[in-house]
Amino acid sequence: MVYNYFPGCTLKEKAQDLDTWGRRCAEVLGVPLTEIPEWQCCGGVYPLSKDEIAIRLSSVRALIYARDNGGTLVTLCSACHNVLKQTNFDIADDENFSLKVNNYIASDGQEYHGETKVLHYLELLRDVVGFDAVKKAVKNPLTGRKIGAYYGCLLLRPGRKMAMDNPENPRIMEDLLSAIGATPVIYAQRNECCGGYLTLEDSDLPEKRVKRILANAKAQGAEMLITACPLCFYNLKKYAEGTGVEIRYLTDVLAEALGVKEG
Amino acid sequence: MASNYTVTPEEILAISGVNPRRCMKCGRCTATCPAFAEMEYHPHQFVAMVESGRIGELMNSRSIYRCLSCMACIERCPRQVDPARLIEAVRLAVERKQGGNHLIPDQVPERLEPDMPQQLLVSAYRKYTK
Amino acid sequence: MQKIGVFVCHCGTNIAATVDVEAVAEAARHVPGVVYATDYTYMCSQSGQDLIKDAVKKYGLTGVVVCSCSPRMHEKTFRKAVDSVGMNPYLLEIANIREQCSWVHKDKEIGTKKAIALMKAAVAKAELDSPLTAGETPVVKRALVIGGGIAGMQTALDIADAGYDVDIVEKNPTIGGKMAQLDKTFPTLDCSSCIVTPKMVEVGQNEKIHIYSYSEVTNVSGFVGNFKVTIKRKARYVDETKCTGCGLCTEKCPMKKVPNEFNLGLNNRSAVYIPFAQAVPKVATIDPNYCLMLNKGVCGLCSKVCGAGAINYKDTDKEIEVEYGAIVAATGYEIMDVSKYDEYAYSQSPDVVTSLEYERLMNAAGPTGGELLRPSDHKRPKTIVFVQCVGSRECDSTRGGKPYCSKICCMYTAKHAMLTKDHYPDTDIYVFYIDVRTPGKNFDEFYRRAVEQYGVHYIKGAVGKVTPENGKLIVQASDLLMNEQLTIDADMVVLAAAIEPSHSARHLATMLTASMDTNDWFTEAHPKLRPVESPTAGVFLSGVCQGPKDIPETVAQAGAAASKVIGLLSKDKLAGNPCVAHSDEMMCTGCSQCADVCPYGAITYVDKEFRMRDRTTKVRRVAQVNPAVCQGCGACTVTCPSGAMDLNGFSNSEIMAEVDALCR
Amino acid sequence: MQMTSDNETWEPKIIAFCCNWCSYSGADLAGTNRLNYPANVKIIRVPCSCRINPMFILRAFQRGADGVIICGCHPGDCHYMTGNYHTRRRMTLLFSMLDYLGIEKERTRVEWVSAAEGQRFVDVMDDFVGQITKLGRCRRLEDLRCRTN
Repeated sequence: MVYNYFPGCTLKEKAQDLDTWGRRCAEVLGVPLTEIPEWQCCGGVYPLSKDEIAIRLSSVRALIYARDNGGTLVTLCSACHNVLKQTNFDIADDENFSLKVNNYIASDGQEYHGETKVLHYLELLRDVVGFDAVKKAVKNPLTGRKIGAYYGCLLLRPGRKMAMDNPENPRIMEDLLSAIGATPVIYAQRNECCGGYLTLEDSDLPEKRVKRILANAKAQGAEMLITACPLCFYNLKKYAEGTGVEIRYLTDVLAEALGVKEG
Repeated sequence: MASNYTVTPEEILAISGVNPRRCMKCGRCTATCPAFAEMEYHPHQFVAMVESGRIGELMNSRSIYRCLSCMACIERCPRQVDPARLIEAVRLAVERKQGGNHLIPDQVPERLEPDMPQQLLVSAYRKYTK
Repeated sequence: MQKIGVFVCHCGTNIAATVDVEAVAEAARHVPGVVYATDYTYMCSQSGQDLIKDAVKKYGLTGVVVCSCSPRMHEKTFRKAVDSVGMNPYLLEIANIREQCSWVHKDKEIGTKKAIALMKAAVAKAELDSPLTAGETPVVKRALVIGGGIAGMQTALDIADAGYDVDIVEKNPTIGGKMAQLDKTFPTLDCSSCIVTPKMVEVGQNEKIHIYSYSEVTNVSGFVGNFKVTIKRKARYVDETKCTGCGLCTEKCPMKKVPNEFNLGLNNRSAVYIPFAQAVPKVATIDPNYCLMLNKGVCGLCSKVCGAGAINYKDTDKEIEVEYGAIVAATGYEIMDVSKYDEYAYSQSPDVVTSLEYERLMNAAGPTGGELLRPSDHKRPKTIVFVQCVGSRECDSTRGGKPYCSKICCMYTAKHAMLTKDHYPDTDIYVFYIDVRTPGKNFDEFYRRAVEQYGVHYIKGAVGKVTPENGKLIVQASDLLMNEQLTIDADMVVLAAAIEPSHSARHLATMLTASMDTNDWFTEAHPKLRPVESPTAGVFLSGVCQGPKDIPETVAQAGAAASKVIGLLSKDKLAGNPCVAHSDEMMCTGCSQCADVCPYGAITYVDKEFRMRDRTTKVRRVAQVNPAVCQGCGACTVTCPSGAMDLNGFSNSEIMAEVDALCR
Repeated sequence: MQMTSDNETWEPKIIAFCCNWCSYSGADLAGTNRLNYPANVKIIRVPCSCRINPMFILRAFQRGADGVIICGCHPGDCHYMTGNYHTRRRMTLLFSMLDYLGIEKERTRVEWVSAAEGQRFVDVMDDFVGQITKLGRCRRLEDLRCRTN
């Protein structure tokens, strides 16, 4: 079984930790990731409008490649995952969008109707590897560590299209945390936005948001937050100083538990 | 900076694919919005104002750049009105006109910080320019 | 050779002004098969009817055509008339020359021409009419009520009151339903238990009513007047006839960590239990999922302490078959699962409760003895937020949302707010609403009292997020009238979760061939005029199973359903509609297509032996129509690929003859 | 398409099948309210629109009918719950087959008329008769042995 992998731009640059440990852990767990050739940027955010077609084409090309090479496409970055999965859903669901996209790609002799299965890295662990198998592979269990999962907005929403977990009360990252021996901390703000890209223009709102999230996580007992999104990671980390809450990528923590990375 | 340029509700509906008439004015979007305090017009007002054709006011408002596209209102809207889609549509209507870009490349370097992920720049660029 | 009589009515001048009635009668005399034709001022009058009767006798008529008003007016009148002189009433046809001719045309020549054409078509049909006899079936004088809540109990009591036997099948160990779980009722604030428990006793003591508690309907066959119902009596491990309900076993049972469903899991019960003190029947039940004896083979304490010797660990499910004349569905409702709406943190904090849970927390017989204490730390909440329309009025079903208004929430929330303020006046109460819907007697006054006298804060807006933090529930909400986003530090949040049909209802509807809407509420036969009957004859609807209702509406509908049942059971025999489908067994290929389109489940298949030409016999599967169930729509006749299905009174040849006559 | 020789005396023949519960009552209501519509329309009562066998319609055209209209309860209002849905599906198929045979689609129609819609019944019939009059005589399926005029 081939697991095609779409790393995305940030994982090649600023979020290399997320990428490196993600690949290493996948290898250890017996699901090595194969980076697809010549991928292009996903666009960062999925357009909420009906009439933007061209910017979604790069995703479609990645999806076509994955379809023709095993049928599965794994992503790790929350944003890439969101864009690829929504594109894949819409092309199967929205006739008008599908028609326009297919008109574009017909010139390459291609046709696409959403056949690829897009998986987030977490889904790969839960549905392919299985959290029980992850548990067995743990070498350094994070026993006693109180860790909160931070989902943010992109990983689960819109719930109908992401179809990954209950978007209002998710378990997938908590279950992973339990599997690696940590104590997951549930806090309500875990699926509320960190302030996102607004940070470039005006950092007041992201600051307010992050402080709210951290306060909630801390009140519920979290010592650390893990995330799969480089943007969330950036925003969280920026304002986490002095709160005593550590911010890490989920693969970073996983790598520590699996003994891939020295803790 | 106020401009008289405006588009019709029909254009907004075509861009967004949203039917604001479905709205039952419950206010769940505004209740859930993390950017509420930064907005002059709030998500439920976007719905009402698009329906009543007051799009010019929305186009001149800073509110359209304050939506985080976090999709919380989309997730929680009980009537599938999806206010974030209307906000996006109004913003696109502004950005698609001549000189409508909210972010120009020259402004970027001064705002850069060393740890900023590429994703941030790409997203902001997608949201704020044509 | 047919002998048809044609009778043309003047209807005063209603017909005669635009149609030359004498010309129509004259034309009729020239139609082959017609042996007598005449006209008369008022055919429907006594003398007009006598004219027809005399002609039937005098000329030995084999068919009668009356050219008059719409058959909807006087078809019955004329059929009765010919019946009285020994002619089969279904040999009479009406040509509608008033509503569909004289009243819609002005020109007498055109009117007369059309009247003649209509007369000829009716004669053509009458020539092919065959005598039809409505079948009669005896009625079993016993009714079944499925569901033992207030709806089922009221229906059963009313039927029993008229002297008929009624059985109630209730899936839980006791009757009483949701109403037994309520604290007070709106808008009078009288105690729910005080009015429902006497009803339960009345039902339990009524000689005409038999309660099958802890039982389910597993199969229904037959038809109106003659249903055969299989009832599964689930193993209770306690002999109902011996148990005295003393409760000693429940005290001694060592397994005390079972979530108490009567209190919605807010406290625990023992593995052998009586749901609540006033249960009817007051009989213990062993929960097989938790009983140590049944699971591990050790314990047996309840058996040891039972003085009546009622405990039987070897009990098994039993099925019984009972015959009924009528069936009433009274399956009620459930509270929707709100775990998909976890922005309200229901799964994250025990202090976020549904309204029904709040009801138990207020109830003197509830887990806190009527003292309002929040579940997490048993402290009295000072600030309570009520969230309306959780899951109601949604068009997105991904979270299980319902498109309908649950109807009762606005009122019970006003009730909860007032009761809370009554007991603890210093409590701050916020109600977030979309609309406050209070149609009903004294309802709006009730709601206004909550606002004006009790100072409950009603806020037009919604709650967006509930964040449990440091023992508080931080509620983020909108106030649309103020155009603000609010943050309230609350101690409890109460969710007015949507109500939905009982999860057993759809399966039951399939067994009953009763139809349901897309939300799984039972459909009534007519939304205005037949609100308590299902479209399936002999099946009636009582209470919320038909749609959201409050208690008085439920009781009213329960009584109405009972009166319909009584009307049915008071008949010794049921005359059917003879205009039903029938299948020609020689032509039927047993393809099942007719059964697939039949909305009533009237068509069944039997294996029948046929003699072949070579004197061998062959078994073939052929369709049979149950005339008592068939309503005569004719869908099957058109679907049938072999032409074996036909409809009495509107046969293929009859309609074809009409077509031919009108085209001539 | 019209024949010239007998055109002066030609009147379209139109058969209207009406379901007993809605459309037949609607037609009665038109009468009660004294609303006029062309006398070419002749109504055949059936219990439900789903009783109408495609054979009846073919027969009508064989016998020289110029148009056939089927009236039933509005979708969702069928007295027999689902009958009119069957009608809708069957007639869509039949009409396209008839069209293929040369009976123009305009000669056949399904309309929903409720028991309260007397005016609608009249409007529908006026419109349909006008449409058939424009189309002229229908001889495509006519069995000449049955011709009476």
